[in-house]
Amino acid sequence: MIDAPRGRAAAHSLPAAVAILAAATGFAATLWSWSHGGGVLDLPWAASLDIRLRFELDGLGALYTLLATGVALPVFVYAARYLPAHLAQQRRPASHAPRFYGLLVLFMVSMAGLAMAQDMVVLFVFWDLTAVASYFLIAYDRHEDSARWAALMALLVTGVSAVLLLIGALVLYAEYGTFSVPELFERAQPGGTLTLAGGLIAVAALAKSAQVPLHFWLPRAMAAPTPVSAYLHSAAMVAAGVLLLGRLYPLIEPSALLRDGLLVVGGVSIAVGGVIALTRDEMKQLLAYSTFSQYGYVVFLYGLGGAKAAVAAAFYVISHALAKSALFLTAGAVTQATGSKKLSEVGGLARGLPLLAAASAAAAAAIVALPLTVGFFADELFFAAALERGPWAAALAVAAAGLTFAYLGRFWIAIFLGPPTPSRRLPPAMLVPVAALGACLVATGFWPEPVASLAAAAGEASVRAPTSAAVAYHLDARSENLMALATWSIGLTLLVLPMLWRAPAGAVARLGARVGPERLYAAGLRRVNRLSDRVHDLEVRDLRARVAAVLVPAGALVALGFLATPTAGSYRVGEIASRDAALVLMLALACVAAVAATLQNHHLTLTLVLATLGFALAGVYAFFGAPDVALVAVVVETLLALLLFGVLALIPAQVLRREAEIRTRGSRRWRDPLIGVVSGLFAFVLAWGALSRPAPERSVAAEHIELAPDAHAKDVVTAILADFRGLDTLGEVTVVAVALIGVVALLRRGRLW
Amino acid sequence: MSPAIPLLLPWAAAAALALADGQRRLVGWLAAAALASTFALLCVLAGEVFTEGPRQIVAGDWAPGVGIVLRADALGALFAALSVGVLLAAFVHELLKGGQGRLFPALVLFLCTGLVGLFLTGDVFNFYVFFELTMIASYILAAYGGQGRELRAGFVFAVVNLLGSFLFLLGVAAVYHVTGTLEMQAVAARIRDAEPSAVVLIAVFFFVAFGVKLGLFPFHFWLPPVYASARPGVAAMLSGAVANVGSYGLLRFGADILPAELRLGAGVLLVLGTASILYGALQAVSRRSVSEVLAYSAIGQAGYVLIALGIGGTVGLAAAVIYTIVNSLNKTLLFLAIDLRGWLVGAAFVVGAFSVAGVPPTAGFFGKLALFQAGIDEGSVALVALIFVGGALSFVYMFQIYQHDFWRPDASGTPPAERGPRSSLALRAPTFAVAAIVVALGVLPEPLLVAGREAAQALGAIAS
Amino acid sequence: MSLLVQGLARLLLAPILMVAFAVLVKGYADVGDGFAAGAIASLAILLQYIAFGREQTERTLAIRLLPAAAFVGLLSALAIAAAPLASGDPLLTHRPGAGTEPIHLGTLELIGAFAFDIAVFLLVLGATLGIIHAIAREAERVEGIEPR
Amino acid sequence: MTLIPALAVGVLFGCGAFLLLKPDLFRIVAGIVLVAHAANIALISSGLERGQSPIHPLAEGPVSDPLVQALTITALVIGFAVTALLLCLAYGIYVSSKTVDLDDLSHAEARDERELEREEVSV
Repeated sequence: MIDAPRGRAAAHSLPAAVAILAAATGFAATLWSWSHGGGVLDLPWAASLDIRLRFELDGLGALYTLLATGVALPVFVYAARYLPAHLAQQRRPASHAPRFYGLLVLFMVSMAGLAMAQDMVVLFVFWDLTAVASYFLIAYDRHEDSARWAALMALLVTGVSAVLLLIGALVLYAEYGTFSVPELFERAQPGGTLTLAGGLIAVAALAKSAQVPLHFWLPRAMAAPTPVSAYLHSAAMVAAGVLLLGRLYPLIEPSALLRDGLLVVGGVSIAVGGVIALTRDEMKQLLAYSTFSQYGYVVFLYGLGGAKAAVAAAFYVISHALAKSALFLTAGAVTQATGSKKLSEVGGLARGLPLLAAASAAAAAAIVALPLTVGFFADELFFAAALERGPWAAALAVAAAGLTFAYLGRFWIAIFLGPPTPSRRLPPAMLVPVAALGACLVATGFWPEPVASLAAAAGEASVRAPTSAAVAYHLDARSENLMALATWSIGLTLLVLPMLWRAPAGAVARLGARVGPERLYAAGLRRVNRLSDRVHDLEVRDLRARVAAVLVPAGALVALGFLATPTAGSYRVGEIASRDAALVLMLALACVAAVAATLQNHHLTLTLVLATLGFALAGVYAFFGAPDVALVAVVVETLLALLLFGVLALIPAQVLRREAEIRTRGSRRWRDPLIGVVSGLFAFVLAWGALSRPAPERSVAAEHIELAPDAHAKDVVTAILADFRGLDTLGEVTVVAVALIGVVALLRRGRLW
Repeated sequence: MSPAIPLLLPWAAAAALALADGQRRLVGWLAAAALASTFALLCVLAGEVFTEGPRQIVAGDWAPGVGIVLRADALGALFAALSVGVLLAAFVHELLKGGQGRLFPALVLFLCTGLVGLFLTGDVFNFYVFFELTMIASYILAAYGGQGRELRAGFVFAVVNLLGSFLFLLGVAAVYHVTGTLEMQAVAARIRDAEPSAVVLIAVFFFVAFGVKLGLFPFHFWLPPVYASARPGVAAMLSGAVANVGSYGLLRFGADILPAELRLGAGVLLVLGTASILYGALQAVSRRSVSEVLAYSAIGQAGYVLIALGIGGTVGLAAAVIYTIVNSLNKTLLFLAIDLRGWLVGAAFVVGAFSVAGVPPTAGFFGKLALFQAGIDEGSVALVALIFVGGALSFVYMFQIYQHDFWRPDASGTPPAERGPRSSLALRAPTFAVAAIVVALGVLPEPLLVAGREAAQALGAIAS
Repeated sequence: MSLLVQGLARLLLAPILMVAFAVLVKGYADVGDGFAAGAIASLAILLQYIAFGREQTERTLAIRLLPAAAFVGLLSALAIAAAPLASGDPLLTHRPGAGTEPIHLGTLELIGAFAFDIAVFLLVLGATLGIIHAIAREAERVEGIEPR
Repeated sequence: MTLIPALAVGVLFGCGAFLLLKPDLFRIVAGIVLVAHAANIALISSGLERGQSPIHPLAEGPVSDPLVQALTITALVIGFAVTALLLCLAYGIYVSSKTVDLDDLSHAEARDERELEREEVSV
């Protein structure tokens, strides 16, 4: 099962090699550049919006870029062995492999871009790119319902909340006129705007870091293949949230409100994540709850405020990223070796997989802060920062770390101790990455300076002031050490006496499942869909109602316009001379014909009434001193009447008779005439209002009359039609030609003859 | 370059090709060539306009107003180039798919003529003529070759939009009476001194006419059946090119000719825009077919344009222009992707989906950005919240339907969008081209932003 | 009845076409234009359809060619409109220019706009006839299926 | 003479709108014809002068506005073209569905929709 057929090798190995090479090059380049003092890349991008592609490899940038590329390396190596087996297991073609590596590399690059971006909009772009990459990676097994559900959830939670970051950036831009992060730091003044923008940014960051109450997408995202989970939980995506907090810390820190908010959210996340992690049986689920609990530490640290906390946060991120990716890869390897995903179904693997056991022991030890791993120093800094805030924070920190000790201890013991379950051998490519990460954790436990200096530099980037992180083992009774001891004893107690927590933790988990935010999300999505269906039932599907939906609002708008402007003196009757009698008479005849048309049921009489109306209007044109119009009106009306007769003759008489005998019923009997009256009224108001006020200036028509001789025409109207406004005529006859096309398209399938 | 050339070229090509059998490949490709050269000419014209200022000629060499003015300013040239580009992509798509009717190429060219004419004319009545030319070609295209469903949709389309057209014509008559001219610049200058009560009503009539065209709530009820039943290429033309007439009309007649009335009605615009956004997005959420989702989404997107217009100012107007461009590209891309099968089709569709949701690196991101910026400039929390909620709903509806159609295996084990034979690469090419443009404008947004700004500034030019 | 109609139709054809022609050529001096002329001429031919039926009327080649002529008319109208572009003038610039005396044929003045009007005439005549033809064919189809 | 043409516009438009609300395709076409007529009257009466026909040589006195006449002719022709098309569309609907009644057609549309809506959207 582990070894993929030979033919697939090419499709796997080339993209995998490229991805591994990319990660290695990225890591080496970052390391080299960082050791040579970092650097700035500044390119113009969207000048109209004042956006520049500005990247800077400062402490924070170096930290997260090194993480993104450094953790990618073992993860990609692991994936190169994992993915062929995964695809083979699902009977999927090897052609699905390249996109996996492509997305992983995109994920890595966008994380690195995010780490170094120094422009709010560019930050947002990379921020969203990580969401895009994670969306497709979570849904890599897209034929599975759980993967699709998880992907949509991750996208909706992180993608929608990301918009808040954009809004925050725009609010800051409106206030301070820049998107540039360093300039913003210089210009920003504590106050309402900054708190608002900082709050929006913080919400986006917390959603990304899966903090309560927007944490629920993270455990679901476990539907992704193991390498994705390992990467997403340690160095990318979730780390992006705290990266943003660190990057924009000067915008958030000034507000005590926001700091307290971070404390609360971080604290609650630690507790909820830890307690639920205790109760999980599925390995990846346990680790997922652990992740957001651990990032709760970091958020909590940022909430504490100050340089020390910022350094501690950065330090914590490094140690957690290394350790958590190792633990995820362990879980994946265990599943590969035993075929089981649950803690209760495995055990005693230390004998068969000693290397894995040792490496994951180092990783677990790092997270629970045992000495000789880098995690010890992480917790030391954490405790120190908490102590500075006060005894309650210190107590909280100890309790949290104790909880972590308990569930990770349970994780490791359940897998590697106890009665052994049968297991397969694992290829070295799946073990070496875990071992390398474990070795790294131990090595930095002896030699923490590189990590410490990186964390110090990152903290400096966050608080814009020099910081230091002096870490060392002290064999004395300082409070950090005492707190560590307390942590271990709490953890051991919980581990040895599960009855202490089993009932309450189970209750919390059940409560979360019943009324937690995930339930709210699912219910909300269902509600929106149902509401959409309900609204759709109201959608108008009848032409009459569609027409009424134009006429009635138009009437309402006309009424609004009528009320909004002064009307005194703007409507005039105008004088009616006796020579206009014929014109008035013709207009009256036209009106009578129009009313008659509404009363006709039979189609032939309707046609006759329409023809009468048309000819009456031809008379009107004649009396308006417009013989040309009258002539055209007469021929047009004749043609139209004949056309109507012709088409009606094609339809069987009984069809038309049935239609003629239909009587309007119900509310339509008063509604339709009312709409008619309203429509007539607003057309009338417009016409009257406009006609009451002729233009005071000389009209173009007067110029037309004067210029007609220049156009060699006596009839000014013809001159206008063929010369002054020849383009209108050209357009008009084209409409006639298109109507011909339409008629032959409908009746003759497009044949002109 | 004279604005007359890109107008006359498709016109003559349409007249000539109407005589030929459009089912023949050669005729189709000639029409595509005509569209492509029109598009190229318009791009050159737009380039000239953007660098050297508006181009104006008067037909017949008369004084402006006596003869009809053809005036290519930044807004008009931009919209013309955009719409013809959309027509080109959609037409080539239909051409490669085959099965179009005999007169289809000529109809599309007539549609192109109408669009170019109405974007480049500087005369109110001439606008109406080209407007009718555009619409009559659209009615026929919507119903063309169809049975029951398409014909019904075409009839509904025609009746409701004709009503809108005649409301516009009533407005034009009133404009002439109160100003004594039809030339847009002169109208804009003279209408300021006209009786406000009459001018407000004219503005209302214009608004309703363009609201119908754009598919704004509550004038939108004709739109869903038309977009959902038309063949994808035609739906792309209607939503990507013809719908631009509505935004253009609102921009030109609102911001340019009747700016005072636009300000007066800003409240109404914001209310109707809000209603459109929420109604369209909400309707789109649970629709079962992509074309229906896109139809309702179009209503919502029209609301954003209206909101931007209601906010006004250079920022608001630029946002309206940018959003119209983005929306037109999105809709074209998504409609064209509907009936394609094969490699990268899902990718093209998802580019469109991200663009609708405003996710970088797509053009849609800068549309969203411009909108938010306009909302924040206005200082309105409610507007920003509205755009946020609308955007959140667009995530829901675009990705629900995307996952349903492209990912979710049905009983036979394949997703709906993978059933049926693969489309040829050539057939997929126009869609990929539009997708590439959407991504390119997301990566290099400067042209889009400059276009929006220049067009918005051109609007102020007439009024001042 | 039908004999009477046929006789009348034959009698009226020439006069109606004359009227159409007059409306066309006198358009510049008096009431009328290309559109009206085209529509009047098409009425004359419609009368022949009614009197003699479709097949007999369409025996004349000229009539069969008319719908196509609509687009020829449109093309020539466009050509006339676009011709001034060649000499650098805007479209639809009138020939001869203002102030110069056009060539006279009797009382008829030969000007560019007149050619434009002829093209319009051709288009309108062709288009109306095309529509009439389509409906006449449809009527035959309907009678073929469901005799009434 | 401002009130009376305006009244005529109102009456014609109102009657047209009323006809558009009828269930019969052909009366809807008639409604569009009436609405078009209303617009034409509005056009012709929006002339700024009224008097003799605008044909040279002109006698003393006011001349009827030639521009609106030209516009009205254009609008009349366009109205004719779209009406012809609309009629054929209505006929086409009759041919395909054997009815000219909107209630039947709305039912058909609702049926098509229901067909589409049977399946639930699930991601």
